[in-house]
Amino acid sequence: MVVDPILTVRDAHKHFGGVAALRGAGLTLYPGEIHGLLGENGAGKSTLLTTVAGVHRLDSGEIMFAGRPFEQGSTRRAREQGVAVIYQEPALFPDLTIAENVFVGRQPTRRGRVDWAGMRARTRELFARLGVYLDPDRRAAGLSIADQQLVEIVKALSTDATVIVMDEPTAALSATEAARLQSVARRLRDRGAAVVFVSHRLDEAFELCDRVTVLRDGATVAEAEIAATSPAEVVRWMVGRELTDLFPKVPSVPGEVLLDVAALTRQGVFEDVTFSVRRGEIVALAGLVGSGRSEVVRAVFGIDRYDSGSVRVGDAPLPPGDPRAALARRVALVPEDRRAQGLFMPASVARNVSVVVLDRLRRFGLVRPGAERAMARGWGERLRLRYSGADQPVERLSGGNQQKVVLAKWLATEPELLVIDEPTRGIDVGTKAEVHRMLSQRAAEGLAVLMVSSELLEVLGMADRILVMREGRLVAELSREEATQELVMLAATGQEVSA
Amino acid sequence: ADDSGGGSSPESGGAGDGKIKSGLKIAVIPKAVNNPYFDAAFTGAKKACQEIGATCDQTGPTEASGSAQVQFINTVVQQQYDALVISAADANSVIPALKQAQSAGITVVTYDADVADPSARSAMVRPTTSDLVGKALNKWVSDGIGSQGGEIAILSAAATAENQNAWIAVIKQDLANYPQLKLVDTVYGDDDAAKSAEKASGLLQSHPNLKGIISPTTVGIAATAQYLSGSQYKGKVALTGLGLPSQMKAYTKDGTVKTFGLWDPAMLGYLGVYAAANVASKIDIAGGFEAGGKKYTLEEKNQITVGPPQEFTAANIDSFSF
Amino acid sequence: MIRGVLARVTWDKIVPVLLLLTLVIGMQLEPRFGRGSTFAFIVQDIGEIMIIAFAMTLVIMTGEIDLSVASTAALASCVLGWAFERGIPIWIAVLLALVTGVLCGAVNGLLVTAFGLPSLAVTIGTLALFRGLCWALLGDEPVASYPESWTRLGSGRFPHTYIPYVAPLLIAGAIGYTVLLHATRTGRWIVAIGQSPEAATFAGIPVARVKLWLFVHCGLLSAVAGVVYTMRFASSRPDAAIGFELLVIAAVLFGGVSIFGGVGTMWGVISAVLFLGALRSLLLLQKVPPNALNIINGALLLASVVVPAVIAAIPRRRRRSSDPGVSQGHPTSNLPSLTS
Amino acid sequence: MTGRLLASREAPVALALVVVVVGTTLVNPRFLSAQGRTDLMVAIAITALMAVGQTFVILMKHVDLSVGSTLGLSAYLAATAVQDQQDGGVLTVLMVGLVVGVAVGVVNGALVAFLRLPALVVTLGTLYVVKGIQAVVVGPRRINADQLPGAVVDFGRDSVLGVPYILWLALLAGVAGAWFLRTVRTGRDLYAVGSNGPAARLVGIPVWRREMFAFVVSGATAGLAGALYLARFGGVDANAGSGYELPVVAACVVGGVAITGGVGTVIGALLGAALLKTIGVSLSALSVPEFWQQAVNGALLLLAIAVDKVIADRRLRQTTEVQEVPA
Ligand SMILES: Nc1ncnc2c1ncn2[C@@H]1O[C@H](COP(=O)(O)OP(=O)(O)OP(=O)(O)O)[C@@H](O)[C@H]1O
Ligand SMILES: Nc1ncnc2c1ncn2[C@@H]1O[C@H](COP(=O)(O)OP(=O)(O)OP(=O)(O)O)[C@@H](O)[C@H]1O
Ligand SMILES: [Mg+2]
Ligand SMILES: [Mg+2]
Repeated sequence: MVVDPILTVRDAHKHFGGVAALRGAGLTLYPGEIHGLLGENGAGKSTLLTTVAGVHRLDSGEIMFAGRPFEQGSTRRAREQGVAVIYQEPALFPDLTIAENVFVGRQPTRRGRVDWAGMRARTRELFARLGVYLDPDRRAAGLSIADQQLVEIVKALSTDATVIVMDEPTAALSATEAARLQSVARRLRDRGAAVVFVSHRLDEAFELCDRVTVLRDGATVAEAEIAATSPAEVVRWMVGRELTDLFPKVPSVPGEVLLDVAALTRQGVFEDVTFSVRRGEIVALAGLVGSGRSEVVRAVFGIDRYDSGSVRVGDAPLPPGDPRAALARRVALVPEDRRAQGLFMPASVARNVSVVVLDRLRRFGLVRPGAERAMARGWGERLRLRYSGADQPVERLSGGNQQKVVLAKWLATEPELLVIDEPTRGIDVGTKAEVHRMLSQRAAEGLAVLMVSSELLEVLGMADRILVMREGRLVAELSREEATQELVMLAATGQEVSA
Repeated sequence: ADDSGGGSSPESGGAGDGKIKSGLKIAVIPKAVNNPYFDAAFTGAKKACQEIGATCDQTGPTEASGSAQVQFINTVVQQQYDALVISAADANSVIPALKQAQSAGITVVTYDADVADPSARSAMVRPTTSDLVGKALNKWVSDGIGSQGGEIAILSAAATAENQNAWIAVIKQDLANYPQLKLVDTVYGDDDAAKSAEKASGLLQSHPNLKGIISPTTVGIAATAQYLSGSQYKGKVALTGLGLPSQMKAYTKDGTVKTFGLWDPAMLGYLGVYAAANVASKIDIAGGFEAGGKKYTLEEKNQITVGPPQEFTAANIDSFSF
Repeated sequence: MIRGVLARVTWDKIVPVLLLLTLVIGMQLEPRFGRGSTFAFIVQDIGEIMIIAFAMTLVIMTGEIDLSVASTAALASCVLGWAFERGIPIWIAVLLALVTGVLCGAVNGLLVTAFGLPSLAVTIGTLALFRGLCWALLGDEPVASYPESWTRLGSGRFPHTYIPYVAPLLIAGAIGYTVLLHATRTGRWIVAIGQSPEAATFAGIPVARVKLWLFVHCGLLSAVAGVVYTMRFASSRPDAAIGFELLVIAAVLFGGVSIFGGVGTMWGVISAVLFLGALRSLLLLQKVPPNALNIINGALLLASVVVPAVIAAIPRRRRRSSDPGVSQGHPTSNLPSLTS
Repeated sequence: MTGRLLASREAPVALALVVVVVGTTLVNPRFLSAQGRTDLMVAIAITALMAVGQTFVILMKHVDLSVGSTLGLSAYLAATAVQDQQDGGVLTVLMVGLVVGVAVGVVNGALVAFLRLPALVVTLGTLYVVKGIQAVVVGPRRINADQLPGAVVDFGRDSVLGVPYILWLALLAGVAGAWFLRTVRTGRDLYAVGSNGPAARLVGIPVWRREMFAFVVSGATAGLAGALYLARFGGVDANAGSGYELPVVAACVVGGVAITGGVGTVIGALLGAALLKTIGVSLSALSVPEFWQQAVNGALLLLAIAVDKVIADRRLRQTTEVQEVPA
């Protein structure tokens, strides 16, 4: 390679309290490449990247940027040096307009005054470059996650950065949006920028990236041209062992109908949704982001109300808008947004796991802390949780491990019907396989599973039946046998399926 | 000193040797510290203490309230003072605490403002009688308005202030003698300068024909005078009430206020200490006691009256120091 | 090692130590401080604050606040007086006062939960409204004709002891509310709601209902405090307990409860109320000028947040890794308004 | 343009203000007589000025409860600075007020911004500390109008162009504040921080400096308000300013400045202050019985908060409904 690297990180070390997030991580980036950063949950990817973004300072190690030492510890300086970041989760300002979100902190000015018209025009122009349209004057509050991600992308584009960091940008996106993002990444590369791309979807990484760096336990274990390696090898690097059988589906015989949803309608969100789930069956709800899948399952569980229709569990109707009633009928919902909806961030692992099963942990009306911790440890073991103890606050866990705590919490209720929204979002391959194995095992034992997923492979690999939603309506039902990627995508994007 | 337990009246103190003990510890609790009026009263108390060789401390809440005074009463009990001289911020809240103080052997005397239950204190030093105050206020406002008369209003302190309410009651009764005056409103400025000024301005808006304002509280009259002196009503609306001459000098001279009154607050503290010291020395004061070379007698409910209110006008105001 | 210890030192554990220190130092400085009567006075002085603090702690733990407690207490007191003066038997009047408190709490709770208004704004409004109703009800005529058998309950002590009649109430409350907050399902729910109302909803916790009941409960305890206040001062007055709301909130915050909810302990609050009462009593006995007391109170409140922050900063400094404020690698912990 | 004006969060507050003023005047024409106007405007000035500063703080999801105490202390210190002087002094009074206010603001800001402490606790603490300092410094003294230079007292009551000086000052601060928050980057940063603090840090906004700045502005307006208080009431004592904090916060909330941060304008806060004060004054003018005034006031305050919420919700719903689908 004749080009000089634009960014090199050498021997990076970083501790959070007692946790070593990085111990000897390295990364070399060249202009004009898309560089995959891969690793298990908690491997240190986000930590490494947020350091480059100026959020943290390394304990030790060296960062060189364009041949000069990189000034750490200031997000502003990082940006001025030419780094733009799309964070793992979008960080918009709900009360500001989209235009201002794009330019916040560096609004174009004229004679010291914010140039509102200019800002609007430039925003429009940037969106046009992406081939999408969002009203620059609209406030960011209420944007769908995909739209939020688009704003983040435009924000990163607007700085003309030489290094663009994308930390799991596609985790919240469905295939179409992800594809659009990938084309943006390629265009940036062709413009000469270096793009760092984090994803737990290996297929995506292999499709998009030119080179990959693999982190394990905070250290860089491999760096390779994508052409010179294979997914199997990367997985081996990531987990340090061989992984077989990515979707370990255990065959099961569906029993009687457990969940029966009839003509469920909520004005403007979803309409006339009818389906059922049997015991022992895994039913997947597929569709594009924004097609209303989450809203349907939230309504089923009672978080949201619906305008008409009915939900029955077993023989009896489930009262609307009452999650407690759903819980009592052994229905569980693993929500899609783990940080906001699934977890109490400052609380310990034990408290997070126990919160839905307190009734079982009580004696004489008082909660038994010992039993609570023991239960949490049990689940920690079963899900291979990486944590320092049942009393560790979940905010100190990595994204994937947090997701495991959410799973543990809901599995602890011993549900008969498990509704699970994006079960493996942000989870690494190893854990993903564990989650899949557990789901399908439980299903074989008679658990009914209703799964919302934007990951086609997961949907195809796990589900006995696939329901496809588009614009708030169920548009297709496919059996495991007949379903293919193409059929699901066709249904999700609007072509009627004739099969 | 437990034998005077329940000593609710001076008579029960038994006969001492007729002399005030020296070295008495006397606590003074005003309605609120940081108040010029009570500060003036405390100068009188200190003077008395000097004369009789007693030590004298003032303590009390920063905002006037009976319930806040209770903790200070309790502290005085714990510190084993011989006597407590207090101006009750409200007539009822402090009664249980005062009775506890009495049963702990502490002589209680009220000054300036009394409690509702006379048995909760041995004596009360009142500035003057409600009757005299109410009638004087009516006379001053009537003089200020002139013979044609008109509507008047009262701007008082807190709605629950006993003194003011007693005076207002007399004002209302006595207005029968002034058929040309019509009381149209009573408002409360809570002894807060800002609130009083706003209330004064409100009065003038809601009563376009208002001719006079009576403000029987030092804070209220000063605030109202300040408002009037800068408004179109200056000289057109007669203001009178009870005020400290030191605060009212400017308004008296510029014609905002013609006549107002008060008493020397120092005398309240002065006599309060004397009354308390006598009782604490087991001297029977039922027949009166001597202070500063003058003899004071007890009236009904063991009350001692300082004298009629002093009238202030532009002519005499410079000769008063409080 | 030191860091490990420091990490476990939270403010709610410091407060009981402060309380003990105050008592010990107080007895050294001032022999009278150790007396039973001092104890009795302190307990009586903090009675109403403590009662309201029990409820306020629960409210603040859920991330809400109730500024109307003092006005509610006063309104309860005024209703009691108003009814009593009209010849209604006193115990029925007391019941009416408690019902008043419940209603006041329900108004707050409904405005917060059903209308989704911020509790700070709502209770600034009801603070004014309830106090206004006090004036409308009693005006310039306080009620003070309560029978001594009742007022003694407020200011008296059990015969031949230094134990005030309110003490058993406070002790029962202290034990009951500690257990409630820390060992029952309801307590866990309260903490969970404070940490994340949204996650609590998804965990099947009836967030709105819990909050509503906590406001109602806060109104009820404020009314209880109002009744105790009435009896202690043998009168009902529209200006009763003025400014108590900030005293109560200051005590709760001083006890280590986070104003954002989700963090805090009941024993911290109980120790805080006792400590502030004991300290004030000691300072007054030491003839510290009353004007200085506000300074000391304010400084203590500041210390309650500054000290933990400094403790937390010590180990961080030592590691020399000074993050510019972002404590977690995940930047969006603040995004709930986007996804509501 | 007019459409947007009418749809703004401030419009209903302005409308309510007009309704109250017109309604009251119809019942009692003296409400808007020359004296009535002056009284009303003078009454609004102090709260309005403090609401301007408070807006900066609330925008950042904080709150400043120490403003009442700050007002009291600065009023007294300003008074002592010009006590017994014959003439001049207005500038001195304003400067002293400003300096005292900035000092308190720096303390609040340092504690909140550097140590990352909750503002409500910090400013409740400084409320007590400053109030205590005020009490210790002032004691039983009271400074009266005759001890102040005539110019200071006149400053509190005289008008130019029909508007009292002290309201001019509040309006000036308001316009400056509104301009700053709308058109200067630093001002926009306040919205960003209040809207999503951690994200603001990520985009490189120096959050602590902005927080410091907001508290200094709030302190400064409270200090200036102390000078106005001194001029308006022609005197000061140990209790001046006590209890002013909650009405100021209420004015901001009524004016559409969201307690949850990121939303609101200085103009709204000014209107909120004007509305609340006008309601208070109008109750007298409407001869609402003395003992009912506070209750009516409280009820109207609640109503205003509720209406503001309804409007804000409607606005949010409108923006979510007209959602554009990516082309
Ligand atoms: N603020 C923090 N405090 C304490 N520990 C932290 C913090 N941030 C990260 N960690 C720890 O550092 C390690 C690396 O976390 P990081 O977020 O970098 O992982 P990741 O590779 O991005 O994982 P994921 O794929 O799950 O997002 C984890 O063990 C995590 O628990
Ligand atoms: N935070 C939000 N606030 C308001 N509306 C939203 C929000 N998120 C999504 N929506 C809207 O709700 C509808 C359904 O969106 P949602 O993202 O929940 O669909 P989904 O099919 O569950 O997608 P996914 O689960 O893949 O994220 C869309 O019209 C979307 O724009
Ligand atoms: Mg990560
Ligand atoms: Mg979804």
